[in-house]
Amino acid sequence: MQTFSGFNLLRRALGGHKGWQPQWRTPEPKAEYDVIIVGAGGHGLACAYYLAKEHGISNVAVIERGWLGGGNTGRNTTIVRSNYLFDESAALYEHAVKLWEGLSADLNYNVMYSARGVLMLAHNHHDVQSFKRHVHSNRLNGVDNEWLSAEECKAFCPPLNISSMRYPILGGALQRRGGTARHDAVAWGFARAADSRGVDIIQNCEVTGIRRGPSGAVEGVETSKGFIGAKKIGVSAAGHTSVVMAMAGVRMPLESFPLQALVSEPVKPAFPTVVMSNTIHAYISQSDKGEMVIGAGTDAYTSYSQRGALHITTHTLDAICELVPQFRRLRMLRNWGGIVDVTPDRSPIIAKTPVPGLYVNCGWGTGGFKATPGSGHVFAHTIARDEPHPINAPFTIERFRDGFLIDEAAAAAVAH
Amino acid sequence: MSDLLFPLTALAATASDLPAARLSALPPATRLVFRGRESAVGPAGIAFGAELPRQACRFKRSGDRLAAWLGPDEWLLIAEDADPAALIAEIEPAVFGLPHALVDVSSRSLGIALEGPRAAYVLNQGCPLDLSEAAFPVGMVTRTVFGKAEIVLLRETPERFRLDVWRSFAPYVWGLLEEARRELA
Amino acid sequence: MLIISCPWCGERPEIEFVYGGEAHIARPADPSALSDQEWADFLYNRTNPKGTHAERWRHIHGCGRFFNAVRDTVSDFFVATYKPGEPRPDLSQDDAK
Amino acid sequence: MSGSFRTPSGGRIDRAAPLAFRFDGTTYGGYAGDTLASALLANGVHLLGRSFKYHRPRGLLSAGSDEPNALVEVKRDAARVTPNLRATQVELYEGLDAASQNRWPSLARDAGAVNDLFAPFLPAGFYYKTFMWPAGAWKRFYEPKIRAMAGLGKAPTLPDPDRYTQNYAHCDVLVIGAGPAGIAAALAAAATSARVILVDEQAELGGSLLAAPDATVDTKPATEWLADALAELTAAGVVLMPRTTAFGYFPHNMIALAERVTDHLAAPGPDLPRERLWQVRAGEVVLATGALERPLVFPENDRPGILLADSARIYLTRYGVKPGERAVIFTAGDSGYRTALDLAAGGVAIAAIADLRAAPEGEWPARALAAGIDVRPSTVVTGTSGRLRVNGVHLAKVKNGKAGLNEPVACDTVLMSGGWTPSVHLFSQSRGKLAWDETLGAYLPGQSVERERSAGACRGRYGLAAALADGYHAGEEAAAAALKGAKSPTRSTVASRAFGVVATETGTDGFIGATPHGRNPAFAKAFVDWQNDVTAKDITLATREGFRSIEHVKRYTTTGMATDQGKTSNMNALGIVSEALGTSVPKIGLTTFRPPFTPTTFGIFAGIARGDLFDPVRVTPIHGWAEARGAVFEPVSLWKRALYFPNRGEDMHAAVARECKAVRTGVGIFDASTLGKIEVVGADAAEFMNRIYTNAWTKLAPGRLRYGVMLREDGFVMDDGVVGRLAPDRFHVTTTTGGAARVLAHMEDYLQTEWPDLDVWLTSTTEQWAVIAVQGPKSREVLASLVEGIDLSKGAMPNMSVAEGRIAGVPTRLFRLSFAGELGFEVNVPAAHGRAVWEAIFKAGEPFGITPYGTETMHVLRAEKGYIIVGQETDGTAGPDDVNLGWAVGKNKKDFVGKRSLNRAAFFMPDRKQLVGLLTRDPKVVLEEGAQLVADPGAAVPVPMLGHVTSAYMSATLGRSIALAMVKGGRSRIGRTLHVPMPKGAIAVGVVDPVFYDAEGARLDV
Repeated sequence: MQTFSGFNLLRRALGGHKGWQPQWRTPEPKAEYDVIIVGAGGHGLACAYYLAKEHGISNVAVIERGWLGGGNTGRNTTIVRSNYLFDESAALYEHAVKLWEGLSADLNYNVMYSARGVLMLAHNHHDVQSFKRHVHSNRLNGVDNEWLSAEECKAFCPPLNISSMRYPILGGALQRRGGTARHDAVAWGFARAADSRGVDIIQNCEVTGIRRGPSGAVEGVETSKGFIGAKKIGVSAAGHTSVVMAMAGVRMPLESFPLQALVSEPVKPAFPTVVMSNTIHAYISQSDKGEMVIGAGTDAYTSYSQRGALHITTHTLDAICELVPQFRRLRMLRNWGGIVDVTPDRSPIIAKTPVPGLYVNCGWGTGGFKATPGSGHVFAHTIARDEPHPINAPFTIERFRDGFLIDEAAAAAVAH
Repeated sequence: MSDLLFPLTALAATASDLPAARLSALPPATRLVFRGRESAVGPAGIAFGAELPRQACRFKRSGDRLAAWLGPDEWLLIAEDADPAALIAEIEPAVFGLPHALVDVSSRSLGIALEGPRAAYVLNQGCPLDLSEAAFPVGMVTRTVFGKAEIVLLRETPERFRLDVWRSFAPYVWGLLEEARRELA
Repeated sequence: MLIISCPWCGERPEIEFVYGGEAHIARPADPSALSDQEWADFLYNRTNPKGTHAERWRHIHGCGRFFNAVRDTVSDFFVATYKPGEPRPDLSQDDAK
Repeated sequence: MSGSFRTPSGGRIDRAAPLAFRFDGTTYGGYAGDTLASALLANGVHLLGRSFKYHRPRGLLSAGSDEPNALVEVKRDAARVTPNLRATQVELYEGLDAASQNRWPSLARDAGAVNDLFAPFLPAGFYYKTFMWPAGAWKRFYEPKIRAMAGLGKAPTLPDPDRYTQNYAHCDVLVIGAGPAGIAAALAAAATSARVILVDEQAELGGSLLAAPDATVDTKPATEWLADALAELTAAGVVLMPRTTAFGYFPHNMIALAERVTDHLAAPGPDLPRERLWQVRAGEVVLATGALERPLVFPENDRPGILLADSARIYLTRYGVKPGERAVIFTAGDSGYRTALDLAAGGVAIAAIADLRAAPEGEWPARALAAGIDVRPSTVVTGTSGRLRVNGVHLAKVKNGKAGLNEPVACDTVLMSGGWTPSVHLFSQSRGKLAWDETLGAYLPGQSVERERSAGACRGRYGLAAALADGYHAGEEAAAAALKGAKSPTRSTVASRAFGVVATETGTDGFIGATPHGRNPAFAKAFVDWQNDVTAKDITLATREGFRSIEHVKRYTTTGMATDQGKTSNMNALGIVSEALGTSVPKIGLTTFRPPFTPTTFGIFAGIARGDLFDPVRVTPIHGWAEARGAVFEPVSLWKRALYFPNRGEDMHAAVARECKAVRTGVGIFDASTLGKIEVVGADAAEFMNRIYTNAWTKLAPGRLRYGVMLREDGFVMDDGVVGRLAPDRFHVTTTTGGAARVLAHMEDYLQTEWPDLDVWLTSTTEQWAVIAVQGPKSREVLASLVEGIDLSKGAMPNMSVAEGRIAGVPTRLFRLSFAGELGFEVNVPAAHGRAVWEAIFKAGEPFGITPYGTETMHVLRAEKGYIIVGQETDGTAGPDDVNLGWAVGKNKKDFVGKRSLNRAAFFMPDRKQLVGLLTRDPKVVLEEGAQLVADPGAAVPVPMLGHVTSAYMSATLGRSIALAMVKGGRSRIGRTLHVPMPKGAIAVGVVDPVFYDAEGARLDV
């Protein structure tokens, strides 16, 4: 792998940048792999990388229907945080944040992890209680999260409107280590690092079937490039998980919803942090390029159309314009949709499945990007050892059968 | 003295006079929700004094009685000058033993009238329906949305609409209508 | 904003409706007779197909009725809407538009 | 006040209406009908901006919405500042104040231009390869520097005072684009009974008809024909909407339009919205969006003075403005010739026409030669010179794909034409499939998905005659399709109409990619995406680094991601990728077109949803009284509820202590009107209640109340409330304030879809009833004087009973119950009378010291009694037993919603969180709600947590603090000590039974 550094950039510049090699190969699939990962998004590529790096399993293929990083990895609002309420979630997302903090160096790829803080706003008494519960729980779990008064919110993020609005801000929970990262670079960085360790990334190759042997265990995948054998298969297909798992005869507790996001035209730095408001359903940050990156909740109905309704966008932007009324004159540059799969408790599944040799990583809903390195890391462990890492042990499929839900959303439920 | 139109009273007193779309609060009325199975519908209409329309999204008026189809087993009955208890007492015996529910909702909502050549234009600033006369003729009624509120919308004449709005949502709907009318000044 | 054909009110805009999830998942007559896995299947597992999907909608800001629809989840075009209790229509030819 | 580049006559500007405007502080003159771009050009101002990355000086590239360079800030006043507006779309008005962006200290001397020197070190994606060392430097140093450099204009800093409105509209045929194809389509549709809307993004309808000086239609000059056609459309009732951009094509033929209402006015009225969002539901859509001229990618093609050829022609013919005095034309087709000839006629010297084609043929080259213009086939521009304005080019012959010797040619403007790219943005947004047309070298609309059709140049039908014919045909078809099944057309019958057009067409030749230049490709800056400073070599670098998908190339280089959304750059980028990979263009594919077509103001999406109209503000009938009394309110879902009623000088603590005391010792009055209410009526009402609630209802006698608990099907507590049985077939159900709509929907769902056989109906009565809680030992005495027909005595009306009668002359459903644990009543009266009854009760209570209280006191009082609040003690993860409601679960019931789920493993775990009370060692310390409980406050992080404080108050009644908590295995910990670790140290608490006051319920039994 060519080293990326300022020195090498200077050196290659003198040669007109002719010396740069491809960041990853474009291999044809081999007949068989030890592990096949279905889906070359951030999670799948990270899993392949950690399989090779930490478990010595490099005979791995990542199979991607389209182009790597082209799904939710390249369509999200890039927020990273770990201030989750329940121990299980906090451990998982904090694991990810710790990896984020060293990721650029680890991958030798600047993923621009920017710990500019994530501020979650409270607009009513219930929000205050809920966020304080988060703050206390996080502190005891070793996750940074602090309570700010409304005035402190304003001081931390001066563009915010805190008072002259329908739901005045009563305070907020700030995770200073939270922030954003450059989403495409995460996929590319993992792809390059995985490729350099021998992982085959096979793009434009659609999985059309999962072959199971007489014992029921997986034998490989049927693809648009033919059959590819595999001892183990990890499904990391985001919105399409139900479709892929159905190929192995597994019904999932998942529904796939459109999730929209949008950016404004680029402007000079005007918004210093990430602000989220669950009560009025919007979140906003400013990218390094200067665009305001804005998102909200999912559309109401399941869909694979990768687009959503205009009325969702209007509600998102009326909320943003309440929070930051001076942004009314900014203009939307791009609006797009992704497909997110959502579990009944809105927490992910990273687990073995009833099918031997088949593993699944799904159900991240609207929050998968932030978990990318942590998710890939524990998923690799689960596949390599055929047993979960302690961090993802609670995130089974069976938790629904047995009632052990990890329901962060319900815990932040609407007020009395 | 009861302020029967609260919280619209003060707003209605200061409504700007725009003939293109005149806005007014309607006087209090008796409102009943009638729900039930087919066998009870006919008798209920006879007792009420206005037939309960079977055609979807239509209302029938007879004198001061108005019966509006809201759903396949749901009608809103409006009587301008009647005591709710007395009206219930007139209807219940006619449907005694027949599967139905009759509930007094007289206080639940307030009536708003919007009238004028630009009434449909004003409504379309919050209501997503096609309000052309071909698509929403006189005699049509439906629940629908207006901005972020639900309303019952009736077309009484080509240029006159009646809105029935849950009481606590009335200031919001009124405020939205006033904003929508502003450009007509 | 989709146009949805309510079986009672006709074509109406999406914002008058709420989505009700997958259709034809009847609540078991005797839940206590079910194993935990069977109950979990009823409660949580969903087909979530990429393609035609039978689903429930409620015309909540209209006639208030629940009804069923078949929609192509790739194009978001409806193939049919029908009243509850009616069987899923046979749609051998796929002309979702 | 005519600028030096204004022609003496011609154009569509109003020379009788001169206007003064400012740009970067300098005052210039223009005319009504000018854009800011044309007016500046008329004044010889070409330098209008700086590029994003290298801060290179930039001028106009185009005359329309595809403009990537000339982005300006327009300022009306301190609060009305709009960044990033295209000068090409800003209409001039008297006093317009515009400024350039992304430069410091001035446009001509911009410090950021130093970046251009470092350009060799800043290739595509350079930032992914560096700034990683030392650790932490990215956040502290590099990122702030990069962020400060990035971005174009400045975001406004004051709240926008302008209004924005939204309209829904419906039509049979929506025609998008009012060029010749669109006008013809509208004419055809207007000849039927169809409702037609015609929109165009420009200030004036007409498109290319406005710049066709030589063309005639039906023997009339193009502009005259246009005026007649518009008059015909108006007469036919067609809605004509100029300044309206169709920016989004949403499912089921929902088209979003942005109408700019006042930006072009010098003094807009305060009642007009600045912009309107139109959400148009169209039966059929005709896309007549035209085509965009493509730039050519050659070294230093970005200097001010280098324009698209047809744009230059538009400046001349529509605005009477010359782009320069001496032009070099660089063209891949006939368009460059047309520009050359029109400009020559307008007095611009044409230094040369460099034509990429080896053997240009046809009428246009012939006419150029006849006009004495130096036409050079097989010739390219290999470089340009000039600092803030182009002052010369190098031309070279191309042989075997290679550029030969350079010849310098002086000029002050370069006009380029790479051919035309059909505008398929909206078609693509509609999910229509694009098809590559090899002959035209363009993507054209293929298979449609929505009910739309394209017409004219946007589907490759170039030229006036073709556009008119194609447009008319599309309009006829659209109207027929839209009206199919409707009543037969009432106006004239549909008949084809032919247009007699005399115009010279410009053919279909063009070029995609980078032109040959013979220079070191590693160092030549041939721009593909002007605004984002993406050059041809950036794109080849990306392909060399393995970015082979066009989406990867786009994201790695940022080509096509500027505010012009790739309108000028996408096809050329594709051509360069195609050449670099040796793959044909259609095999590479296209990036996805996403809304909006052009950047669209946030304000129109928000519309009038701001302040009190952001969400409905729901108030109870008693709100006015509370407001007058000085209550402090809190938002609870959409409602505003009185939190407490301070006396003069009281803080919340004091007020709540006083209010609590009043209820415990005298009488208090509380507005509970926001409680959800549902009337459940029908012969099967009790059976329905049995199925929905955990409780058993069959034996509840009419006239009695019962506290009901409702689960979700997954077994978790969903809602609770007191239910009254008024008659065997009638229940008055109450729900939590926030749960009202959710509970009704939940009930309707089961009733309609699972149990349609039950004879029972639900009606929301939340707003029918005002609810006045009169609570405290003296409540009976207060009400006694007001009720008629109700015996309030203990024997006649015990706790948890309901009676109907009248109060203060108004019909009431009088509940005897208490959420405070006292003798108490909830007076339900029709909402219209709520205020009057409240006032009557208050008056009657004054001799008893009746005290109004708010939600905070209500919370304290119920907590003293250990009553839960769903959503506070429960959080969606609690089962009924967890919150001590096991008693409310009908053990003998075979089934109810949620019952089966309670029989799962998780509900039998010994460490389930259970509701308990907490008493701090120090009675003055009030715990913080949300604080965690631990066994060992000294444990290392992560500290094992046992639960959390759900409610905590100072209890005036008990003279100490109390708290409720959900604690793992809580009931078994009663009597033990736990700790609440706070940042300043742990607080020891004793775990106790959650009922703090009157555990035996004696106070209710009076």
